[in-house]
Amino acid sequence: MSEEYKVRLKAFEGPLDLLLHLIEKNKIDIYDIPIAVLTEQYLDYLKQFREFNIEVASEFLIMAATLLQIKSRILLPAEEKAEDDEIDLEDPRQELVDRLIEYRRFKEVSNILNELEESQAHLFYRESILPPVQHLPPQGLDIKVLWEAFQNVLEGQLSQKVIQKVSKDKFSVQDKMLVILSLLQNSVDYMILFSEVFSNINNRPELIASFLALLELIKLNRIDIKQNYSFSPIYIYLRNEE
Amino acid sequence: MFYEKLKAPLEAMLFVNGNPLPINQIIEILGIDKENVEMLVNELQDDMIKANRGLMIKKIADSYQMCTKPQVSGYLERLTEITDKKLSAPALETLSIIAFKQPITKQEIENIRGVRADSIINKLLERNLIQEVGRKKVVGRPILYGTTNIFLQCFGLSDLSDLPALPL
Amino acid sequence: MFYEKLKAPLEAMLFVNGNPLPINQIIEILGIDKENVEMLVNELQDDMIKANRGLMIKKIADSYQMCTKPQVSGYLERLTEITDKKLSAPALETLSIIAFKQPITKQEIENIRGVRADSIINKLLERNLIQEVGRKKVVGRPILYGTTNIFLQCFGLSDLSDLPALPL
Repeated sequence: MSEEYKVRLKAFEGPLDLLLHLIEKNKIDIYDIPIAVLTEQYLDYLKQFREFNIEVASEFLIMAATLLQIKSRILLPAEEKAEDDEIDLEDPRQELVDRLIEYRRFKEVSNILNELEESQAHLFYRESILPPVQHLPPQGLDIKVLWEAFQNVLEGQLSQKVIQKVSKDKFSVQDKMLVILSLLQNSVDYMILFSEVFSNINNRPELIASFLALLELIKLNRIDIKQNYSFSPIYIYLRNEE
Repeated sequence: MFYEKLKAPLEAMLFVNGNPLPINQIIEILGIDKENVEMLVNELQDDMIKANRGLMIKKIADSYQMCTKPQVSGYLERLTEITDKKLSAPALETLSIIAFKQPITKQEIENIRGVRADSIINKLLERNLIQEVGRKKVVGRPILYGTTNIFLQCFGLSDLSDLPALPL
Repeated sequence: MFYEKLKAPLEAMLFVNGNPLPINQIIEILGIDKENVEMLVNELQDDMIKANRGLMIKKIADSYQMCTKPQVSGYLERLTEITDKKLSAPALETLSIIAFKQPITKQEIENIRGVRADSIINKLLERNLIQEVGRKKVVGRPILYGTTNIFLQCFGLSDLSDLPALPL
């Protein structure tokens, strides 16, 4: 039994909902609320919430305070009331009544929506089975825009040259060593210009591979480097294999 | 009528497009003006009624959608697994407030219902029944909420003016 | 015919059920035997043909499926066609490289732009702005790309010689 009761208590969505329930249950005229009776019943409900260990939301407590405040203001003697501001001449219940009526309107209309929703539950739809999306060529493009894009590319390319990534596999140092050796063997006097090693190379990874190949050959004592004076051409010699 | 032969493409378009099909898209694809699209839809609807068909066309906002007639729902319920997606009373209340008072802020909803609305608003957003429609020009610029076309569809309304009158 | 009124539920069932609907399920739900289901389907099919509708019923093994008539497919394709208003900056850059350097391989484009070009090339192919124009005679025989006539049309050019001259 208590479980069922708990469920019923919980069913109140908020203090206004609970108040409307009490008003209907007691057939109270919403425009002339006996505030003392209503407050008492409201507080009773909160007590029951606690007895069943239902967490009472702060909104319910704020409403309790509001009800008590209205009650005390009604109990004030008439002379004291008159001394107050003009606004206070208004019925202290007015604001609460306005809120209750506003809330009740939406509660009623939500019942109509509920019926509408139920009637729609008898209609069935189907999933879309649309053909795949097709992109048509864009329209009205300006050749200037294309031209500007290409300028961007060219500018980007200039600044990009410094940071171009080294691809390891494309140019191996091993291959470049063989290339340099064959260049030397096919040259007059087994001698070539340093710059000849790098001619026809226009990308960074290949340059690096060739340079490393040179260093490697020097280390292996296969070649020699000679420069007569500063800024003069650098020559590469093939060493005699002893 | 010159566009009589457009009835078949219109029907097929509504068939493959499960969601509401905007009238503007129909105008563009069929190449006839709005008035004629409306006449064409009406004729198709009439045909469907006369021929005792199981389908019908519904107008939702500025879109049309094909669906089954309510009379045959009993058979369809046996065909599909119906997932109960009914809205709770608090969700319906909140949705009513948003429908009639849109655009409205969370705070304004909470003032009317007297309770916090965060989780219900999230639930309604998740089900695409409401959406953010802007920010109120007051301190804190709170989000304003309004209803969606899916809201209209769920409640069988063709537009917001179809909402029942607010009591009192 | 006693089951005349079952045509509407049958149509609605075929409408809701996107996949082929097994005849056994129809028998069970409508409560009529196989022979009658077949007659009912045939009648519905006849109705659809006579009324010049956009839909038809297909028999697939022991199932029936509702689908659109082949004659209206052109209209349906237009439902999902998208005309882009403009191209993204990376797409424009890639297109400009192809326009000015054609014929060109993907690798060469990537070398110039320094980033992968696969998805952009696909996007441009899909929009018919570029096409494969051959294979480069190097190891791996990579595809060469060039611009299309639609490219010329989009930019209002009568032929490639209308392209502005390259700087330097």
